[in-house]
Amino acid sequence: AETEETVDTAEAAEPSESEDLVLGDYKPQKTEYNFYFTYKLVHAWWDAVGLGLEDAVQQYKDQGIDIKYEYVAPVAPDAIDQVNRLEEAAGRNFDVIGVDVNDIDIVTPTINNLIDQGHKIMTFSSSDATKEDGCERIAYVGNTHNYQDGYDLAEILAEKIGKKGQVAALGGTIGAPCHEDRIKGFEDCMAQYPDIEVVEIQYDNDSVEQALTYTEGFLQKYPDLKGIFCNNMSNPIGAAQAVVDAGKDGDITLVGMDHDLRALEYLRDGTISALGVQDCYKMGFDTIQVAIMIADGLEPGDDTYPEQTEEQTTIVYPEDAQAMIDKLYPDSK
Amino acid sequence: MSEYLLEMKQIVKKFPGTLALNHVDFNLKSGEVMALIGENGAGKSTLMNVLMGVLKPEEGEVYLQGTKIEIKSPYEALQHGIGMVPQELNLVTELSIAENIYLGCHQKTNGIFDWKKTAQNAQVILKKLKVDIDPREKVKNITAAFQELVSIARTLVFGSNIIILDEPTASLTIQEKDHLFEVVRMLKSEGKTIVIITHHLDEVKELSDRVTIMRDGTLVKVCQTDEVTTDEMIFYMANQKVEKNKIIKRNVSDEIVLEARGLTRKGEFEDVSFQVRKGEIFGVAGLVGAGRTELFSCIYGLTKSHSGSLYLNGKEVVMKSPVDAIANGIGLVPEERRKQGMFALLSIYENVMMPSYHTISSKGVINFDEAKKRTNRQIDAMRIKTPSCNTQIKNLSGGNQQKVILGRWMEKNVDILILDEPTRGIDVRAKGEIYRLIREMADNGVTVIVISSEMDELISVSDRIMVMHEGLVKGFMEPSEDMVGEEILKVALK
Amino acid sequence: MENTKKNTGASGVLKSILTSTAGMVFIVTVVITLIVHLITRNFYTAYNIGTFMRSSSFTILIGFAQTLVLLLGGIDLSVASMAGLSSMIFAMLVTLAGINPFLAIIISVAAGFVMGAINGIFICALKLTPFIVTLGTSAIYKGIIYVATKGIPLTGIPKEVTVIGQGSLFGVIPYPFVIMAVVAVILSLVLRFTSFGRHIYAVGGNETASRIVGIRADRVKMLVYSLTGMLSAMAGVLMVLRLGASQVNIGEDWVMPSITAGVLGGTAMDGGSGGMVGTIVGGLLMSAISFSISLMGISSYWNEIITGAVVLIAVSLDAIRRMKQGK
Amino acid sequence: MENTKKNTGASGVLKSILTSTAGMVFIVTVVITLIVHLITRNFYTAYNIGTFMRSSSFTILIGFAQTLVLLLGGIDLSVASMAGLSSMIFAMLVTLAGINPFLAIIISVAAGFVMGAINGIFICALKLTPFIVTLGTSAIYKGIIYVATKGIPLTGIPKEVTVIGQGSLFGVIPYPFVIMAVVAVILSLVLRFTSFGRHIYAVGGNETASRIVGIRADRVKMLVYSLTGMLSAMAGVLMVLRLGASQVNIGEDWVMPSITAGVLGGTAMDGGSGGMVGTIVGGLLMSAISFSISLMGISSYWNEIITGAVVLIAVSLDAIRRMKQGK
Ligand SMILES: Nc1ncnc2c1ncn2[C@@H]1O[C@H](COP(=O)(O)OP(=O)(O)OP(=O)(O)O)[C@@H](O)[C@H]1O
Ligand SMILES: Nc1ncnc2c1ncn2[C@@H]1O[C@H](COP(=O)(O)OP(=O)(O)OP(=O)(O)O)[C@@H](O)[C@H]1O
Ligand SMILES: [Mg+2]
Ligand SMILES: [Mg+2]
Repeated sequence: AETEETVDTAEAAEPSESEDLVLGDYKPQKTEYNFYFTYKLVHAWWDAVGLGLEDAVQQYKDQGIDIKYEYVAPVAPDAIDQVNRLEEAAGRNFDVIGVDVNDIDIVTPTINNLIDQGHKIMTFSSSDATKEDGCERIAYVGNTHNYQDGYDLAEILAEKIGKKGQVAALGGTIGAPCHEDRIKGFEDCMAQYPDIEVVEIQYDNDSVEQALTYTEGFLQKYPDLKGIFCNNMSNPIGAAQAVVDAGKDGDITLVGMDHDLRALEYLRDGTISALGVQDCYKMGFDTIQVAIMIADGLEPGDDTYPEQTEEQTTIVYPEDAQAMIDKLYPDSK
Repeated sequence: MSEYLLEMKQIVKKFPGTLALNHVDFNLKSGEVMALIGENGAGKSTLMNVLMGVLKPEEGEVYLQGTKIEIKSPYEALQHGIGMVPQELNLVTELSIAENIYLGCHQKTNGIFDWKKTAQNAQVILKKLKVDIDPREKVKNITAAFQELVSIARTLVFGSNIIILDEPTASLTIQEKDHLFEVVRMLKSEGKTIVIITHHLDEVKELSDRVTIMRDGTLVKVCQTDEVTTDEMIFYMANQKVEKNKIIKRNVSDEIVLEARGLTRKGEFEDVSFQVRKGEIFGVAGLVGAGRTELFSCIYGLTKSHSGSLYLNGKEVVMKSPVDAIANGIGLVPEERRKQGMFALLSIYENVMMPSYHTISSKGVINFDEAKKRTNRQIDAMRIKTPSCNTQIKNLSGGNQQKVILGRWMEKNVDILILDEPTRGIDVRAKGEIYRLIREMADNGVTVIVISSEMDELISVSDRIMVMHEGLVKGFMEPSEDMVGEEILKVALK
Repeated sequence: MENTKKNTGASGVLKSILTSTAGMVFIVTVVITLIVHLITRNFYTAYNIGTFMRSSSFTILIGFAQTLVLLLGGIDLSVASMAGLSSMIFAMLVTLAGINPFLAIIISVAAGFVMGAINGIFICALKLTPFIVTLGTSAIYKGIIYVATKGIPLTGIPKEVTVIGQGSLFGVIPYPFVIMAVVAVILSLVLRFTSFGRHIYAVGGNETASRIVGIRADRVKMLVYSLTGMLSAMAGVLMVLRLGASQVNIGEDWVMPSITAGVLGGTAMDGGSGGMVGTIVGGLLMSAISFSISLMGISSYWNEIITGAVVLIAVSLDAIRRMKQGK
Repeated sequence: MENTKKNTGASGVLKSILTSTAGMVFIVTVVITLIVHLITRNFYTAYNIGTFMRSSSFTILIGFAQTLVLLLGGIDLSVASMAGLSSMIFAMLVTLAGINPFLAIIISVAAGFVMGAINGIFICALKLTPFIVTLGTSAIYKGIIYVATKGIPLTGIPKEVTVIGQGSLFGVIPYPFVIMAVVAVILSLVLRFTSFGRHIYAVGGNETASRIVGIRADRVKMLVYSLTGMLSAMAGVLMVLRLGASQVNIGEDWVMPSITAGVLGGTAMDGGSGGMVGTIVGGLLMSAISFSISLMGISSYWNEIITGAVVLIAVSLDAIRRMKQGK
């Protein structure tokens, strides 16, 4: 039942520059595979990943290779729930289990435990747990540069405001690694500019309404505020809305992450200056290919697959926004 | 050593708008039965609640055997050997009868709650009271009267030296009363001191050694019981002469308004048939467990009958719910005032007008001036003791609450009014007023059905009495001047 | 509501403010905002008051929905999901089906009524605990949102209606606040002056007694749960109008605040007493807390502690006042 | 608990299963798992039953904590935060202060007791509504976790204690399940056979009545809230032992499930009736639902709908049974 659901989902979110992606040269050894993927939470971002998964599966199907997979997540992120899911999956004979690590310290012991029991575990999409973290997962396909993304966006923000003035940041969820990393990147970047003052960093819990309230507070307290750094898929929307409400669009530079439709619309209208869009589709597409190689017993290496992939983040500017909307959300208007 | 076992001195208790106790002195001698009497709202329960540590007085002191004590909670009262059966039923309904009896002093073996012993001992105590009921039954499954008996059984295990019974007889019939009195005498013979609050002056005469009389929050008289007559007691309580109830022969039309034919609800009542005429005061007598409440709850549409039929003015009717009953001009004053009768948090006028709101609304908006006007009319007519009609009903004394509930149906102008224990907990003067009101209504063509455990009440007020026992109709009687309660009992038990 | 009826004069009103839970909470709210204003010089500014009024309206509206049920002695854990599902229905009607947005508002608010009625049916016909029923339907309503939208936001709500969520009356009072105020007046009048309103108090206070006096308790309950659904839907749709788009998690976190607003305003959780004015005060306090935290620039780590502490302080002050009055 | 006392024989037990809410819920649970097993051939496998028992133990334990308070007619919204804060204290003691882990367990469980006692003090001394008190303290306890850890997880819990969370008795029954079972037995015995236990039912059933017979209701309540804190702490610490690390949001979502487990098990929310056996059954149903959804590979979008629907069906079946019995 799951796979069909994901297909429908995928139609809404077309890939960025990737619709011409084709499978690599590797010839799978079996004709049937069975995978289990669990990610952080039900969210449009992962729907885009799911689209990549499904496309790869379809392309294999044309080659006569039948891949069954489950792609599931809780409605709210929950590390304990993830551990339960992994343990339950381990009881069901999948060729490979993929996990988008909710919390490195909590989930790592379970991953190692299952590897010890002979299960093949990989990590994918947004969060890894690496060898340095003490995790023995076989490979990771997904975004590895949250810190860099934060840094790059901060750089753009700094340029845009002439490297001086007050800036504030919205930090998403306390303790979520990708959010914390981007904030770290932001802080490090801003530290180079003596004339830029980081006035406040607030965690909005991934709630648009909360981001809105915080931004209203920023606007209120810092009449000279020059820019706001947003670090996830939901807070650029709240921030943009507050800025528009206050009639300050144009005066305040906003940068943020991801390809939410509303964020893209704000980008198009110039309220947001830049969005870092990750290639979710490719992450999903590559995840299937790597999973097959893992299932076939291949070890990571130069001639097989990387132990940790580098997926791209593209910075999108207002002029690219409409094209992106048309591509990703063909149904909207 | 003081002459008294217990002394309460100069107790003052204020409630918003009421001075409930105005420098009251109260004392008890060891081993006596003290009757505490007074009209509704005189402050009897308040005084005892102060003694029990339920209420905190503004002023006053308590001495036990000459030493001053402070009682801040019922727990401390019990530590001092003072226990009470409160006026309102106060049992934990989800628990068994046996456990309720032993609630404060669990029966244990080796520190472990002993269920068997609890049940057995409870059985023994219930036997003493001649109550035949399975002590393992949950309290919520037994009727009010049985619950009262359970409350009384509880006093026996308190082991307290001073036992306060706040209107224990209000819902008992002659037989249970007799059992209760035996128990009281037995307790007395064991050296216990007993305070009994009651509105039945014959009980005061029969049982007590001394009597304390209160009026409007003040003490008016303390004396040996045999020094005062019943009439004097009434005079002290009411500060005026009160007319005795007389039996009045009334003329009733022949028009039958309500008729039951073979009404049955299994386990409650069976094959009940009777006819009630327009303007008749129809008494229903029976011992506890006779099924009277159940029968009329069913007629009122609260439960469904299993067989038989009901006719109103000659037409067969089916009451699916009280809404139907009310639409057919029937009203009910239920037996358990607090649980079924009143809206504790609402004001008096809302309690009175709740079923009549649609009659004083225009376009859905209630005319509250009218509501208050009508309520004040009832307050005057029934002499309800309250600061105003805005007062929350929960702040009234028990008897006054009952009058408010009665006022509800007086206001509603029903054709048939069912009163289940209408004078339970009501003082002598108010009782007389209620009887007068009942007669007045009946004279105006309202049919009044009075269910009561007080045989004297039925005899004095009814035109006809239906006697029930264990769910069966045992006979009909016409009261006469010289009729006594025992005659009804005989019919019931025959 | 209840407390004011005896005191008609100005001093009476003052006294009733000082002697009611809602009054105490109101005082705490005012004190907090004054302190914050003194420190930041930023609370009582036109812009801030505008945004404050706007954002508090939502908590208060959903608080009204919950208060109705609390008056019955019930609880509705599905207010947030009903708000979310109704707002999704509204957005779908407008953006996908292209229906006139005003008509869509009416349809989606009616849908909220139906959702509430479904709660009511379970609670009345099967005599089930409201807690468990609304927990179940809440999950179902929320699940429907996920299944229908796949988590993708619906944008493109026309400006002609978003002005309701985003604009202000005379450029001063935000429309959501106006709507909230109108609803408050209507509900208060209904509760106070109509039989239906009084019957809610009667059923909430003593259901058995209310049946005996001929109140159709089940009908009252059905209507209350339905109204709660309707009010929740209103809040949800208004949020879409305010955000200009519908997102899956609209109102997701509204359940606890809705109850808290009611309880802080003096509505008892076991039914039979309370009213809408209290809920406004309770909702204002909660919004004031989160606004103040934001204005003071307090670190997010301290948010929860401060919110919890202020709520506890407010109710404790009220408790101490009540004890002093010897109630 | 309560229902079985009259029926001692095996047929009596059977009858009491068929005529109690918990029994009905149990039947629904078994039916669901059987269906899932028939479809997936995967429910009743040794491995699966092991993980099922392990993960359900936590819901059940926290359900016990909540049930105690529900028996009083109260509610505790802070169970999750108390679990979280205690588990953080435990992890800090072990990883930062280097205290012996077994001693740390005792200290952190005692800390839970204190947190519960703080709830109790507000509720008893100030006579505040449990809902609002525990909502407030819940925010405070949770805030303390954020402030103390800044959201950073604490790792490095030694293997000698993590075996309690991760290992199994005879390699079959997970220790958390064993602990849950032991707690269940102790609590059931306390509730049934000690004055304290019976006083909980009395106070929950009718507080005034229990006071008048000399039960120190406030003392009973204080102890119950404290025990609830203690049990919550146990669940939290056990979760750390199971995960081998402490994380800010341990147990974050435990509040609603704890209440649901109790209510599904037949404990009334207005106090005075219910017991621990029911909570086990309620907790098992909820775990069975989420387990089954995962085993069946049902889309995440449908999760909520199915969970809500099963809960509603279970309670509705019970309601219909009760109506048929004419209760
Ligand atoms: N909690 C309360 N709040 C306000 N007033 C109260 C409260 N309790 C009692 N009163 C008032 O105190 C007075 C004395 O009441 P009390 O219950 O002691 O009377 P009583 O003598 O026991 O009457 P009854 O025979 O009707 O039981 C009454 O006027 C009553 O209205
Ligand atoms: N000895 C008994 N032991 C236990 N239950 C009894 C006994 N006698 C009668 N009952 C039950 O009590 C019910 C009658 O209750 P109830 O006491 O309400 O009758 P009543 O005539 O209205 O008396 P009252 O109005 O004095 O309470 C019957 O349904 C019957 O099952
Ligand atoms: Mg009294
Ligand atoms: Mg009766």
